[in-house]
Amino acid sequence: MSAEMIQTSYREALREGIRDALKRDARVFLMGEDVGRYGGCYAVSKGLYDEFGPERIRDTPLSECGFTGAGIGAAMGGMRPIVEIMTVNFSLLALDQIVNNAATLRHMSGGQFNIPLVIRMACGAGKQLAAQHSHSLEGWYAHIPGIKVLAPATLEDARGMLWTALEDPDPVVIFEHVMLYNRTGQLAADAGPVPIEGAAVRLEGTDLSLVTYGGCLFKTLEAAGQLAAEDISAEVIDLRCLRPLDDATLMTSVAKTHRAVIISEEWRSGSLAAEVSARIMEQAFWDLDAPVGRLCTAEVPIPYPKHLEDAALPQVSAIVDAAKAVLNR
Amino acid sequence: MSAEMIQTSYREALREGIRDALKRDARVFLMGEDVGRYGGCYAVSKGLYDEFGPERIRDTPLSECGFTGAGIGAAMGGMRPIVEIMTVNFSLLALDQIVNNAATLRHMSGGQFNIPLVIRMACGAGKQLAAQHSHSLEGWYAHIPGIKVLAPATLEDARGMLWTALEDPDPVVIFEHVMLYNRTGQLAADAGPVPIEGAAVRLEGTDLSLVTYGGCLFKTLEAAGQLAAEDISAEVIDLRCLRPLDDATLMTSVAKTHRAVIISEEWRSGSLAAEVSARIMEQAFWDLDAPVGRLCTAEVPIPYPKHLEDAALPQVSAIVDAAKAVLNR
Amino acid sequence: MSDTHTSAGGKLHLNRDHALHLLREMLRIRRFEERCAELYTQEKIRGFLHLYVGEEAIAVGVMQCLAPEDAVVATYREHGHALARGIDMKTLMAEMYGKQEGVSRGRGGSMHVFDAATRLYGGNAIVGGGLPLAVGLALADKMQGRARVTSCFFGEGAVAEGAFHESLNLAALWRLPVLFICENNLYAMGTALERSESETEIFHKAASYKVPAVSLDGMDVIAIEATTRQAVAAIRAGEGPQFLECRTYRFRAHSMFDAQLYRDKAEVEAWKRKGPLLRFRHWLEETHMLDAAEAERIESEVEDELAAAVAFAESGTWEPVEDLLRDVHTEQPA
Amino acid sequence: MSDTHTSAGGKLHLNRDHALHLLREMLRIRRFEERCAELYTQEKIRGFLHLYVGEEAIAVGVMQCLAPEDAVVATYREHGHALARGIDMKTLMAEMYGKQEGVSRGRGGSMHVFDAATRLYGGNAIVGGGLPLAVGLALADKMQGRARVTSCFFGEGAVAEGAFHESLNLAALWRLPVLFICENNLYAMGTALERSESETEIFHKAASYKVPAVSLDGMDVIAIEATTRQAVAAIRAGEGPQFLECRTYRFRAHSMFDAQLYRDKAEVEAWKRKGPLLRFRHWLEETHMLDAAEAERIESEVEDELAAAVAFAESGTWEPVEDLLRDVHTEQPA
Ligand SMILES: Cc1ncc(C[n+]2csc(CCOP(=O)(O)OP(=O)(O)O)c2C)c(N)n1
Ligand SMILES: Cc1ncc(C[n+]2csc(CCOP(=O)(O)OP(=O)(O)O)c2C)c(N)n1
Ligand SMILES: [Mg+2]
Ligand SMILES: [Mg+2]
Repeated sequence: MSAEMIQTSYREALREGIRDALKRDARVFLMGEDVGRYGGCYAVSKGLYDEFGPERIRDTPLSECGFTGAGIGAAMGGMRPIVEIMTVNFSLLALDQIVNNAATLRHMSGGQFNIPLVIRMACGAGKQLAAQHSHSLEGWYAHIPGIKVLAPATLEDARGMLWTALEDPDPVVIFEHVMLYNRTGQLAADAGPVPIEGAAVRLEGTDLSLVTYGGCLFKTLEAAGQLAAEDISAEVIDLRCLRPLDDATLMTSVAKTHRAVIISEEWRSGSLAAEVSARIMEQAFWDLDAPVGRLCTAEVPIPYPKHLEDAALPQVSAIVDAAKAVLNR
Repeated sequence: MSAEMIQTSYREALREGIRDALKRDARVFLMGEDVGRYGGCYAVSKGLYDEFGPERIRDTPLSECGFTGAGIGAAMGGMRPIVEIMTVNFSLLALDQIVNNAATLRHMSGGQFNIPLVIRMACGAGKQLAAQHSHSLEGWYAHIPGIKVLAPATLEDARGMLWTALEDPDPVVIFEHVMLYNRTGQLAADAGPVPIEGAAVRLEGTDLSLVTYGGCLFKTLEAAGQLAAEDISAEVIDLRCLRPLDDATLMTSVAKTHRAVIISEEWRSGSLAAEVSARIMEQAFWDLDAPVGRLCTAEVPIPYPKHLEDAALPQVSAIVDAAKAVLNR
Repeated sequence: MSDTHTSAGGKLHLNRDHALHLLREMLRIRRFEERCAELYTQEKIRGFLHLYVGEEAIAVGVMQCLAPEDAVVATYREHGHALARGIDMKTLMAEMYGKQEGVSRGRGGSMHVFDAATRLYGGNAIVGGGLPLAVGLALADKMQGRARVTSCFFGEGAVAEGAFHESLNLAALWRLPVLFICENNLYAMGTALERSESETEIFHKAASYKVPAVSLDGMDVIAIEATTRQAVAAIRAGEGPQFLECRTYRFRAHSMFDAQLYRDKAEVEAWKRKGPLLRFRHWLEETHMLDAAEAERIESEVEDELAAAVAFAESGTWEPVEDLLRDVHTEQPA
Repeated sequence: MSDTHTSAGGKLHLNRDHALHLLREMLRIRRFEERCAELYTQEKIRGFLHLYVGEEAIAVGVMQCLAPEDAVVATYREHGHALARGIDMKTLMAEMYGKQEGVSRGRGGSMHVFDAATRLYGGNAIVGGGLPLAVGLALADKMQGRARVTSCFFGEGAVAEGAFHESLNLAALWRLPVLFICENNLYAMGTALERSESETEIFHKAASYKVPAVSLDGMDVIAIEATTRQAVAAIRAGEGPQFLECRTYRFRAHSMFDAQLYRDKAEVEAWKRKGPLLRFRHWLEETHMLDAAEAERIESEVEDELAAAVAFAESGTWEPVEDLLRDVHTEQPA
């Protein structure tokens, strides 16, 4: 039984996910800078203000610390807030609330309080927004016990992860890569919730595992296509959930391919890519035929000009090269 | 020619380093919460207020974002500020200024401005201060291009790293583990600057490399002593400088020992320990006789009671066990 | 409680029962704190310990005006709030010890008292960190049409933090039912108010947000109760947040590690003479509401309660190490 | 500049040269911004582009009062400040293109204009992020005994950020030579002032810090210059920080991606009629300081300057990819 398919975009899929949640549960509301009248910095919430009004599509002043903390409080008070922090770059101002309150309150109180909060934010580079607007800090968030961290890359995940995240009794952070918003494709008209645990094998292969997520997924799939043309069979793993990581899917893949490259848009040192590499080291060392490679962003504040931004970020050709390198080809 | 030795503490060594800097360079000043009249939360700056006065030992209001940013501005304005953020736990409130200004301004301005700023902060657990006062987030800082990150553990480094850091034209962050302040020992009376690049081999050994830094160094040395009693020769590497990492010292050691365990007080997922493991994977894979191990803190907000805090943190016995595990013993 | 009431001038006409209740509540806090200090030197209590001695009138005065369904957000100096809010002294003391019978299962200790039953949302060790939570709790109430009040306590040191400012603006802008109570004890650790704020009249800050604010004598439990009652009534009437600045003084060190180099003994002694317990007791004696026998009876009852609390904590048990990771996430049915 | 002066009432007695200088400066900004918008649609300029059209009087008025050794801290809407501060239009335009001949070597683009020569410390894309820097620059001046002023521009949206509050307090507490200039254009992206602040008279906020503050017509270049001159004099006289709120309006979208759903066309048109250029030009004509020929001459000179700037940017070169990592750290002699 295959459902009817509709043409949609990542942005629209996210919006439908939010609309859904608002309709389904009166406790859900969206709060953040310019989510309402402006329609959202990246137009994700466009139209929702007219549909749901100012209480439930709540524009906030510029106060990331204040309104993120308010989201935590509202969650403890029985609501199901979706806090939109416009971009990860500004989330640094809210990090204290996330680390010291959202992530700790449940454990520290001996399990007395839940924080059923979802925080969404745009992340990543590629739009020539320069050094202060191009961060990929999802690895930082993935370091924090007490929260879950998601990076939907596909239309299905954009549409369905929010649902599941809102049903989770604990805080969930969702990263939306800015270069994904305009991606379009086919999605089942009745697309529903998707699990928020577990990685996905987006392409099966036998020669090596390419491990990635978020903004790098489609670059990696493209690279896998080019590799296929050269008779190299790459398996592509989309982590999807950055905390907790799905070790089983990773190790199963490495046990099959014996080689892996991790591709992420983070700065290399201290990246989540390092964590994946370290886990493969720990759990699949004897399966490896070559050291696990990493392809990350150059360790530099992202510059404005396109040629330098491109040079800083992982590109398809570099993924192909990195894959060949671990295959000694 | 061996210099006269004096008995001192880590705290005093830090204080002498600051005093030195204040005497040597009129542009140097110390700024932070309660650094002056109170004498510093951990008494590092005790006495300096009386000696140097309120302008140069500058108490600030509780405004981590404001005074850290002010330190950046003052550095651009020709001063050599030492900003003390009382503990890393509160530095989350200043992270925007550090990431988006201190670390980026030089590159983003095309090299026009330097930020000769030093930020010191206490870090770590062990004093039963519970979930909001026990963080080890040095891995986050080590992820940021544009800053250097130091973790002095010995008296020499406590005494001498500040000097070198202040002479650096770029921002330097120094982590002081709270459990080190009371450590005492012998230090050369004329102890001077020490380099702020490069790891140190604190104990030579041949069977495995124990890689650590900061608060875990002495636990690791103690573990190495116990291993020695069982005829296991551990080499202990003190990273000292967490950004940039000294790959050469690491790989030289691993090339000799063929086995390694990284010990750090961070939460394990997304830790700097993962970065070290990933680098050994990339640069010394063929030297390895066993997967590199990691011993980190349990992924939990640190609880207050001693038995639970102890259970969460890396302990000597666990280091011994981890070492034996990579030796299959 | 119900038989107290405010006159137009904001003064309370106290009946004797309520007056003695206030005295007892303050005394319970005072004795609890003193015992904690002793237990700290005995190493029964560890970590950071911040005592409320000298400031008892504020928590006690304010709590008289809150209903059970209201909420409380406090700081790391929150034992007084917890006791006045009605948390059992036994489970509070067990928390100080880190025993699993403690109100936060022993995991929080002195700085992190939580209690779902009385809606005490901490116990927050980040200065200013509780204010945004209070805004959110109040927002939840407003959105769900509940006429509850969220009370939010913080020190004057927190006023320099951005979080204070953002929270006041949000609460005012959205007319949320938050009662902000600044416990202005004139010092933030060793930093005197004049060295942390260019405007030292803290309650004036509320004007920036059009939040009604008053400054009051934080040593006068009756004034605090009376003024709070008015503020709470205004909040319940939908007038939005209200702000109280209570001028007080902490009689003891900031924490157990503080040599108090930053203030004179004489200053401390002068404030002690204005202390809330001394003063209220004196007034009760003058008005013949309290005689020596009654005073002794209260003291000894509090002593008994305290002894029972210590015994409870002593006989408490340690959370099993196997439970270390429990509650990091909610355990979900498989 | 030196031949302007303030009367007691704060009005300027303008000589014609200076008046025409003001006009030209505003026009340079206006035309530069308009050209940037065109170049954006041609994809010569990319990223986020925030235009200063409608707000020119503020940067121009303020900059008249700063000496070369003073400092400027601005926002991502800073082309106007850069031009009025004296940055060459050529290198500014090259920066818009991302060419290495740009004032920030092309790395910053529209939001990150830096210039050591004129002490312009950005160009900051984090709302409120520049304020602490300004405090620090002023602190360095004060500690080094220099009578410099640091001017700090920010939008009214920044006022809700904690960083604003912390910075004002620090500057006031330490009596630092900072001139805070709030460019209140009534919107932060799509959020109207009434929806971001409970107190919409922004200059009242400064009272919380005892910082002298005035609100003024941000469309009146002469009023701005006159008031700034007084404020700067007060700062140089050691009176500590001063605060100016300039009520203005941005005539164009927030950035190039903004459909302006949040405001009426009629509102925009009404404000345009009060525009700083229109108004000043009208006044110059009325007072016979400007005739049609002169106006045309200025326009055409500005056009020439702009044409040269575009040509310079077009013929500029890309920074070699090999230099990507240069300046992350200072290259130190080996
Ligand atoms: C954000 C942050 N910065 C610094 C500290 C360290 N600290 C703990 S209490 C305190 C003083 C707070 O003073 P105040 O707000 O007046 O409360 P009081 O202790 O006087 O009740 C400081 C600086 C902290 N806990 N959080
Ligand atoms: C901390 C932070 N939050 C959000 C943003 C996104 N943002 C960029 S400009 C802007 C509006 C700022 O308004 P205002 O301060 O009034 O300045 P204006 O643009 O009107 O000149 C917002 C929300 C940002 N850059 N930084
Ligand atoms: Mg205080
Ligand atoms: Mg604005």
